[in-house]
Amino acid sequence: MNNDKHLSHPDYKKIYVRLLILLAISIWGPIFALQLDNRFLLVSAVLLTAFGIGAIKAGMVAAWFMHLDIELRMIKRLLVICIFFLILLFAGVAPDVLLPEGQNREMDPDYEYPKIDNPSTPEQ
Amino acid sequence: MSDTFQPPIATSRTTAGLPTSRLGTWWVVASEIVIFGGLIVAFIMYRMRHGEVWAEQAEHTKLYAGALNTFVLLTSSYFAVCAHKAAEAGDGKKAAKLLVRTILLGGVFLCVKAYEYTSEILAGYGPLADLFWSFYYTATGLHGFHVLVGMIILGFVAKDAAKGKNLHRVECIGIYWHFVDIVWIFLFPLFYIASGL
Amino acid sequence: MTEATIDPTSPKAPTIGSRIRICLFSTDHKVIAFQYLITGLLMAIIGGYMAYVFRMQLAFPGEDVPGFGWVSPGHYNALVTNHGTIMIFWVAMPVLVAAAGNFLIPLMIGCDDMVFPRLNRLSFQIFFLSALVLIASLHVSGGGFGGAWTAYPPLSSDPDFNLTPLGASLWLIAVALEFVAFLIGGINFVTTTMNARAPGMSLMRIPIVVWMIVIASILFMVSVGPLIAGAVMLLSDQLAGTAFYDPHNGGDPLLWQHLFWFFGHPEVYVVLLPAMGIVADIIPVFARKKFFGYKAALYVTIATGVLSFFVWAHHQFVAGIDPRMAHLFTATTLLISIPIAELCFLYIATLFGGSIEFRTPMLWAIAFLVEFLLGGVTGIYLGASATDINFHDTYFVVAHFHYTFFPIAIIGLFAGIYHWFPKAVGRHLNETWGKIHFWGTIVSFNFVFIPMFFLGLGGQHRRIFDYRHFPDLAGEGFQDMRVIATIATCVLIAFQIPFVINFFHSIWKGKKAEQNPWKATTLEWSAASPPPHGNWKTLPTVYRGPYEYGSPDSEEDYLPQHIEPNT
Amino acid sequence: MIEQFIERASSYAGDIDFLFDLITYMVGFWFIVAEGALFYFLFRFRRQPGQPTTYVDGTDKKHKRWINVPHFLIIACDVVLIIGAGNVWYKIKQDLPTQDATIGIVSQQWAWTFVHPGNDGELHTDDDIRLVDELHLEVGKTYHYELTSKDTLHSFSVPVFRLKQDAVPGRRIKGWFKPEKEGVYDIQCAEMCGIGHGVMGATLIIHSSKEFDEWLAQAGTPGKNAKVLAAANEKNPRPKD
Repeated sequence: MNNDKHLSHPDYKKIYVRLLILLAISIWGPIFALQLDNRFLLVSAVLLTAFGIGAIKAGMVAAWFMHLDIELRMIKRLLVICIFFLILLFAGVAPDVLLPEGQNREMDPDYEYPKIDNPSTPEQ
Repeated sequence: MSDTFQPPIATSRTTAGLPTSRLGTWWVVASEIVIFGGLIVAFIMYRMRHGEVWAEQAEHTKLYAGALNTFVLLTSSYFAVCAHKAAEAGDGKKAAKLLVRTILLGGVFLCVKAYEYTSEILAGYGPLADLFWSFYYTATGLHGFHVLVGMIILGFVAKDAAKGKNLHRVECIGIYWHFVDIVWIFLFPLFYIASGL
Repeated sequence: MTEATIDPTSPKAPTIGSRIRICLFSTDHKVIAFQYLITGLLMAIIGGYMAYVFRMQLAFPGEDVPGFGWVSPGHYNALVTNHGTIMIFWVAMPVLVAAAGNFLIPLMIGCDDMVFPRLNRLSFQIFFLSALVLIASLHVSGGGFGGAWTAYPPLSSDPDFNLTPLGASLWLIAVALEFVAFLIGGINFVTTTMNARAPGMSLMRIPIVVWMIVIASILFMVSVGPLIAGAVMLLSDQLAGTAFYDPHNGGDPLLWQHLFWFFGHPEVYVVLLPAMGIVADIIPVFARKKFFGYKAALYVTIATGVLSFFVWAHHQFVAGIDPRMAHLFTATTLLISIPIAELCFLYIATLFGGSIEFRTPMLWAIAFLVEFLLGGVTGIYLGASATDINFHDTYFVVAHFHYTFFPIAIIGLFAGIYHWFPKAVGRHLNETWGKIHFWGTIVSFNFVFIPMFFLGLGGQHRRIFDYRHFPDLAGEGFQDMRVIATIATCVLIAFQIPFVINFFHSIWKGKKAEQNPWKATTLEWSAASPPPHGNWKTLPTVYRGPYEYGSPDSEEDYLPQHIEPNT
Repeated sequence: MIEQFIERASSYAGDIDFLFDLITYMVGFWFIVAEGALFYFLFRFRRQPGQPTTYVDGTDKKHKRWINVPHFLIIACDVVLIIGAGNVWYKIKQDLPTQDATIGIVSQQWAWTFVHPGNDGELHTDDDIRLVDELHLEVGKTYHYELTSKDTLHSFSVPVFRLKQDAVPGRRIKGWFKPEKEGVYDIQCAEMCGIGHGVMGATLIIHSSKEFDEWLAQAGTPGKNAKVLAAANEKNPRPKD
């Protein structure tokens, strides 16, 4: 059982530099993307650069810094199961919390948000 | 008591194929995933429900402060993993030195956070200004608390590592620290980048 | 691996100082299990007292309750709220998951302690603190929290609505601390079972109770996370005035309900599984039968655990969720009856062809099956969305979940205590007193909750301090049922006194127990009674599965796990 | 079976009672089978001298059949119940038939306000009749309701209708009922709503169409419905607090 000693370490400096490049893309990507005219392109570009690259960065940190790439399959499954149940939570709750309206159900106008008399920009 | 404490034989067994300390750390990470995950799931649902109202609020977060913090955490993670490499090579002194750098960068992270909080609150965006800001302070505050706890544990591990003791703990605290880093990698686009939508 | 022998700690005469140190700082898993057990039983006394007070109020409304006094509506709400909270989080959880897990896991998988003994101690200390905070929450100004154990906002989040600003926050802090304690404890259980098993203890040789406690810990760990986040949000709503659940400012009360039940439903199985495991381990011993379908039991347990995450919204059918979602959750809820029914069938099948001896642990284990079946089948009415419209928040629900929780938390607990007491203490409990305790408890229990089914059919809703305000419910017939339930509650509580006396008497004066009094096969019976710190002088090795009763390979009718095969 | 404990007063109460009976027969069967087998085994295989135990581990196909067959039968029962429950649920909560009038129900700590649309049949107009803790309905008419809450969660529960629906602040929830039996019944709040939860009841009065017209004529002017209330109280007196 030699799993607790890693035989070789990847070149961490190279991974680190790549992470920084991705970081730069994820910062400035959305800023450029916001100039786009097409709403659909804009949204997908922002989501892709912000969250897509975020996911890649997270994956790189998990794989090489946390050594998930050579970790037991059991551990990977454990983490995937946790994320699966979060997605399940989202799927089950979204019809009620994400969508304000539903079948035989609508918003009560007495509970408007944001309140009209309370502008969202606070006074200085 | 603790100096006479002898770990039981159970702790040194590895039936599952990996050291107990690392296995335990993974379970901690798994339970943290669902805690942060619950908060993030709630945030995403509200964010999509109040799209335009919240987009306007999100414009006021400090993108470059957040970006700087991402950079700081990535760098600290880099040092943490280098410390792990050094610890595995048996070089406790070098590992401790690298861990101290990680702690210092954690401190920088918290300082930037403090600057952000102060300027946001002074600009009128306190935790009660809007539900968006309640989420912002809760999520980043919970994350900041984890950074703080991580720094304290890192301190103990570094102290031991400098004496060449408990070197296996360098990897465990590293896993935790990288996890905190990953949480930030997701909080950063959620609160700072995707503000225009 | 160097684990040939353990150096037993040098025997010294215990002084008062060392005894206190053991109480406060011991890392021995058996001591911690005992601490959990005693704390849980003490909390059960508090919870039982609360039940007594509000049952008396319901049977004789408006009159002073002996031992409490006049019950105001605020008192009543606080009593039912904290009765529920205590019985689930401070009785069922510590005794079934923590005490049973701490005591059984290291002994049953053959190691000397938990893998993180100091974390284990920390877990108990946080748990104990949470119990103190909860008790404190009952005595602050404004009174204890009275917003039901589900703590639905906005009632729970806004002091203007619940009128108990301090009580509500302390209650929530106590619950959150309790979660943290069991998260730490659960991680310890899972890691221990995964990594510290004795040589030869392969996955399919682990006793079912250990499997079930571990699965329960995993269920707890995965489901509680979102609720911890939700509790942070609720606490900040209460204390700072944020609007996470405030519909005036963009929040949504339904979010808490979902987070709560996403945890709350798996939580049912978190406490159910250890109790089922205890019963699964007792039945083979006294029926002298190998467990029928070990692998099948394991797989259906896992299936139950996974399915339990898909059913949570059946608690919210009429709570304002989208009605289309109800069909989905009805389907999953009714489907979960399949693995649970199969589990019960396996237990019954284990009895077939056995040689059943009715000692007290076996009586409790059988009573668990008999009573739990009724609790299980009445759940179908509530899982089916349409009948739930009628039964939601009525006494039918109360009767149903007491028919599940009472077998789980009380009957399962007593089954475990009567079974493992000789191992833990080294002395036997008195059989006669045990049987008196058993029959008194079981018979009166049915008289408490059967009337509640009928009250529920009559439309009696929950958490009402005085039904004279509802003309349809104030009639003589219904009131008689309430009185029957109340008298039975008092009898039920009175019949616990023989147990308390028996318990403490037997600790010091009971008949000495030999190493393996029940002739059982699992590993814990190969240690001395009581096991010393470190459990074994030489840690055992395992050669076979856990339930080899009536094995053809043995001259006696059982073959313990640690005995080397002859060939 | 429920109707022996409480009356049926709505068009769909019978559906729920039927579903209840159906479930009772199904689970009753399984309950009796399981308990019967359990007690039979306990008696048959009690410890007797000279009767050894058997070694059965449950992996044999012949033995597994005893678990598998009930297993599939239960799945069949479940499917029947899922379809049955889904149908009744659809009828009560999803599919709203055309209404004769819409009732507004406002819940708050700790009272119910029922807004009857008045003569014009339209809600939110000047001739709305607002009554606290008192709901007047005409037998045989189909009503929609719009349920809102002013503060915390409440639950509009009418046992004789077999109807229950939580009121959620921030939401306006719609549903329907059709009273089919005259009488005076309870309305409950079935969701914990604070210290006054135990007294948050209301009276449901279902009139014949003649009585209802009389009530409507009187209630149009404030203070005139005292007579109807007095009659209702006489029929079903409330206890003195």
